[in-house]
Amino acid sequence: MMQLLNLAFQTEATTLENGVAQATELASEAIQQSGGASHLILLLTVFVLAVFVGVEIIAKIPPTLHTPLMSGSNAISGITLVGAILAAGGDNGTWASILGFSAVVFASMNVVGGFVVTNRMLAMFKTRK
Amino acid sequence: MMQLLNLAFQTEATTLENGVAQATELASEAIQQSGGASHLILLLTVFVLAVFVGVEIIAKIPPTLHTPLMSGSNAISGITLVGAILAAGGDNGTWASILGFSAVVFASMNVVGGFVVTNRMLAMFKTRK
Amino acid sequence: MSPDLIDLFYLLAAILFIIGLKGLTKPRTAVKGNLLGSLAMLIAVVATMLHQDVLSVGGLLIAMAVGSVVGVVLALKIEMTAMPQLVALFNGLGGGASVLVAGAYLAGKEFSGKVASGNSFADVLTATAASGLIGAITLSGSLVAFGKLQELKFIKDISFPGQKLLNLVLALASIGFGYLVATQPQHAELWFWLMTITSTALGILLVISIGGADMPVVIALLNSYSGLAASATGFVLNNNLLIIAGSLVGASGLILTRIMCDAMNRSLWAVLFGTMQGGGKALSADEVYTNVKSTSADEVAMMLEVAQTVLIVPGYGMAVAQAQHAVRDLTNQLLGKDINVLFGIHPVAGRMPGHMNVLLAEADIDYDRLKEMDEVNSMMDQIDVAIILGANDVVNPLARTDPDSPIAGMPIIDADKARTVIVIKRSLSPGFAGIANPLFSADNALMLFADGKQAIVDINKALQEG
Amino acid sequence: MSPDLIDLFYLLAAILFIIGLKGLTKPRTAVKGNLLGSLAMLIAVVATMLHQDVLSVGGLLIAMAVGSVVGVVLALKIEMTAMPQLVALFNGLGGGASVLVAGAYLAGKEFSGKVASGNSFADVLTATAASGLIGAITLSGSLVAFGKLQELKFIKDISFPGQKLLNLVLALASIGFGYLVATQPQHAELWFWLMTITSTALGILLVISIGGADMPVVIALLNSYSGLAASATGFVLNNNLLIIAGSLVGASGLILTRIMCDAMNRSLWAVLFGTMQGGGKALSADEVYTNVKSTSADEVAMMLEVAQTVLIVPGYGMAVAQAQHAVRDLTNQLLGKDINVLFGIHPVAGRMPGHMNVLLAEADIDYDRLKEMDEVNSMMDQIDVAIILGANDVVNPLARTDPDSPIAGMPIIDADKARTVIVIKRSLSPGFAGIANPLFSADNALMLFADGKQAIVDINKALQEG
Ligand SMILES: NC(=O)c1ccc[n+]([C@@H]2O[C@H](COP(=O)([O-])OP(=O)(O)OC[C@H]3O[C@@H](n4cnc5c(N)ncnc54)[C@H](OP(=O)(O)O)[C@@H]3O)[C@@H](O)[C@H]2O)c1
Ligand SMILES: NC(=O)c1ccc[n+]([C@@H]2O[C@H](COP(=O)([O-])OP(=O)(O)OC[C@H]3O[C@@H](n4cnc5c(N)ncnc54)[C@H](OP(=O)(O)O)[C@@H]3O)[C@@H](O)[C@H]2O)c1
Repeated sequence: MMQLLNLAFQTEATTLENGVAQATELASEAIQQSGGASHLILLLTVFVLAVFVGVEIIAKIPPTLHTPLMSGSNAISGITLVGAILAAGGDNGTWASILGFSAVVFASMNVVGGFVVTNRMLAMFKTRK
Repeated sequence: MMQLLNLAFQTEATTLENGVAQATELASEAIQQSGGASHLILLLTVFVLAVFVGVEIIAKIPPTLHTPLMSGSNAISGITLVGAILAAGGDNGTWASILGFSAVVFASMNVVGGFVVTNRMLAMFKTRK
Repeated sequence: MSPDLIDLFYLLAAILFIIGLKGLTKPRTAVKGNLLGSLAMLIAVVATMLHQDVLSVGGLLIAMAVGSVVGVVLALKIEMTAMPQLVALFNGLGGGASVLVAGAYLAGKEFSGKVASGNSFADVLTATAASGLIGAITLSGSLVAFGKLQELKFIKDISFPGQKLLNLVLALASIGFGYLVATQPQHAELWFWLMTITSTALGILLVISIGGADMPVVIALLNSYSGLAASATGFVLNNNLLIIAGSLVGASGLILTRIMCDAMNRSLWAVLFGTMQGGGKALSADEVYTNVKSTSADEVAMMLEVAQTVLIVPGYGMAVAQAQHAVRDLTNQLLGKDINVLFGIHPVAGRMPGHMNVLLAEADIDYDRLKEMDEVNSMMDQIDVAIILGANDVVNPLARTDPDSPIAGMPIIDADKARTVIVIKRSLSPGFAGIANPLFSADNALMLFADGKQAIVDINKALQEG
Repeated sequence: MSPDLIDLFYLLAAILFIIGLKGLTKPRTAVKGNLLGSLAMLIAVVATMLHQDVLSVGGLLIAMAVGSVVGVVLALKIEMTAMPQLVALFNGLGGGASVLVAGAYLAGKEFSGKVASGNSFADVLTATAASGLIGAITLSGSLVAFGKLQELKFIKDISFPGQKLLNLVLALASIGFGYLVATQPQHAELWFWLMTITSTALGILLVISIGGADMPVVIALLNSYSGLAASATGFVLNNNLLIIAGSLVGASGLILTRIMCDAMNRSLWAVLFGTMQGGGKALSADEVYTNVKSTSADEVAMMLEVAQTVLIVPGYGMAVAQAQHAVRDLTNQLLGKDINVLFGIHPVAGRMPGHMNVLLAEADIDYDRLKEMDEVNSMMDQIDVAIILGANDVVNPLARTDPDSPIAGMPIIDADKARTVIVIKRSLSPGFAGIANPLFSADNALMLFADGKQAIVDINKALQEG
């Protein structure tokens, strides 16, 4: 536990420039030392669990729905849009903003187009009830 | 981002006594401010995902296996043993240790007994192949 | 071991728990699933022992050894018929452990350090309260369930006026104390133990008024609770393995509860808040048993000789009498005489789901002869002789006819629709649900009063001689 | 909005994604599932817009509006037959977005601050590299798949000696650059874009040599990749919604890929590394089509008049000709004459799974008449007339007989075993797999050379008049 304190006090010495990064580092180490899992491992855990959920959910799907599922889950994978918004929205200079905004355009095409085309496909089945 | 730095520097002022706790607090806030989810919410996320996994997995189980499943998952719920070990193993004073050690005994009965009895039940089915 | 490494092992354990639990849902993979689960537990425990905060490894090993030995002995020595109560007992211990861990956290140094720092950490305290509350209900509720299944004398189906009100008061008090735990860190320990007392009482009262026939459902539900308690403990200790394993069990227990309720055609609500006591007193035994005819092993043997298809409906009595091997011999002999033998397995026959399957498998009876309730019911008109072997509630026609009966709505095996019904039991005493059974005085029914095993052995002998 | 609140909304969105995806797996809940997914996305986007780091909301709204409008227009204007390539296109855009986000992260201030601090953060950089690598493969691979499905002229099935070696080199180079990204933060941007180039090339080469018939599988796989790329982006940005949604898609895409491979009786390995090109050149058209007999609509009508059971096997040609409404009319007329009509639906008939179901449902054809391949094959001896309507590969007997054929091992509809086979197509040109079909010169087969819709309309007219 002493280590943790030391780390906390060390921040005093850091310059403003790199203090942000160091504080974050410190942060995750502090949590970790206090008995909890490190941030990265928690993210990894979330990943693994979500994979299990995905696998279990898709296990039995009729062939008819393969295409709508493909296109619907494709739309969901457009969730990168969230990342794109964060990348484009921040104050990060021209180059990063260009990349970010292109990402926003791409991702929103993927998301919106994906959901609409899925809905259109599924509408074909509706007569069947 | 400045907030984060301020938080980091504040630790300087804390006394040794409560520094540990404060540093941990600081820690989670730091991660959070830097754009990531707070620790608590990550834990919550893990919880929710695991619930989904549990629900999906059990969805179709034949009656014959109800009892072994019950007893097997009961053994798994004895995972509190890990918590009990942490509680008993630390340097926490007599009262906490008594509680911790009782917890270890209880939980290990649950775990070991649970797995053994499940195995015994399942062994009955083995002739069936 | 570095904390990161420990956490990776925890993640591995979590994955193994998931795969193991998945294995437990299929007959072919169940044994392996259980072993994977225990492997995961081993990994988790070893990794934890290597944690830097764990100092007294020796003492811990002793404590674990004590617990393990008791657990193993109980698990191996207990009779098959007593397994359900054993599961209830283990389950209660798990809940108890959650209470103790939460209590130990409040008594520990990390906590007092946090309190001294004056920071708010209501989230952790909420989890602590949840762990204690759910754990205590699990503990006391499971012990009562244990007592009921073990048929301990001092535990009866207790219900008294104002019970629901008292339950409500206890629940509110527990939640209130829990709120105080979360909001008044200085006195958290006091409030915590007060909360434990009220929720222990709540657990007792909730379960004590539930009809015995509903116990398996209650155990599944309490099992789910013990998972949730472990999960809450995980939030307290900031440990994601506890959270994952706990919520896996919590969710699967809940689903299992629903599946079992569906099988008994009862709503969870009805199970928990006892429509079981509902309605006026059912018909008394004297009213029902006006027309009981008894028979002998020789007579039964003669009827079997001329039958084409025989259905055996086993129940709890077969388990008590350990008659399964005798049943196997009888089956083989009848098959030798070209008489078809089938078994009608009710989903809740016996004292645990799958109880009959386990016993018959133990006696090496061909699995293909075991038919599920629906299948058997659809072919009941082809059954010449139905032998009810120590079953009672699962063939009680009142379930179909009397909406006030405690088993109303439970699907039963319609053995009363077979041409002839032979009921083997020791007396006219009721089964688990405690009600009389009109089947015993039906026109096509004959009682063979004897111990289940002896009766079958006698019939077998008579067949051989006849 | 406070970060905690945003994260709670993210969690809500994650839950809705899961429920939505689950909905997509059942016909009855699919529409709702898709709507739930889009609701989740809306929640996620709105919550993100309220994040404290997001400054230029106006610009973002414009960018999103542009993307959305293009997406909607494409989605609504595209013909049904072109949907698979549209999905491929969207998928590629998603992968591209992942590359760009990772690139933007490396160009941004947070990153330069971290580099200046001199701390190691190889974990985040590894995720960045993964996001770029997988994203680039997804982007280029999907675009090639799009081109192949769209039958763009300049994209051919390219394969050249040493291709596998080149792939290997590109793969190793990409991984090597990725390693440099993770270990040399100072030059991370340079290595990152070099890596993007090599992995883009890799994506192109991997997909360009895959046979067109395997495209649906490839798209499902690339879909899985785009999910994994999103998930990696989540690790970069420390955002668990991206991680969850991405890995959901990653896992489900992988499972779907396996399911589709199973349906085509091919291993994923064979799909990816082209046993499709294997073996010597198959029989040429001249060798196969020695015995082709053609027929007319009137003749077909006469044969139908005397049939008891008619099987219609639709294929891609029915989609091209938009013949489904004419088919409905024919079906109704035959049913009016007490002739039984069935449809044999091959799982990969058309250009996307479920393609035929969609079209026939659109034309209001009774769902019960649609039979799956296995069912139809088991009753082929009762079929008097089988009408092959614009199908080719899915009824090609070479799949059964010629182990060197590109479709070897794919289960087919055994239409050649019907009493009489009528093949409606415009010429003898091959189908998707590009191979000749011996069915067309079988003794019991007659060709009706015409556009699919016109042919059916003509038969219908002949039936009415006859
Ligand atoms: N399977 C589960 O999950 C489970 C769990 C808990 C409770 N339950 C409940 O338990 C009941 C199960 O129904 P069931 O028909 O199997 O059993 P039951 O209704 O409990 O009846 C068992 C019968 O067996 C007879 N018996 C006891 N010992 C015997 C012996 N040595 N030889 C011959 N007969 C003997 C008893 O009558 P005598 O004393 O006259 O011999 C008794 O009537 C249901 O109410 C069910 O809801 C089920
Ligand atoms: N379903 C999927 O998921 C999917 C996706 C991608 C690829 N594939 C592959 O696509 C193939 C599907 O097999 P399939 O039998 O459905 O189609 P196919 O093998 O591609 O054959 C289609 C046939 O339709 C004929 N046709 C085209 N336009 C027509 C029109 N207007 N009127 C009448 N006939 C017309 C063509 O012959 P003419 O030009 O002589 O008329 C062609 O031979 C398989 O190889 C499969 O692996 C499937």
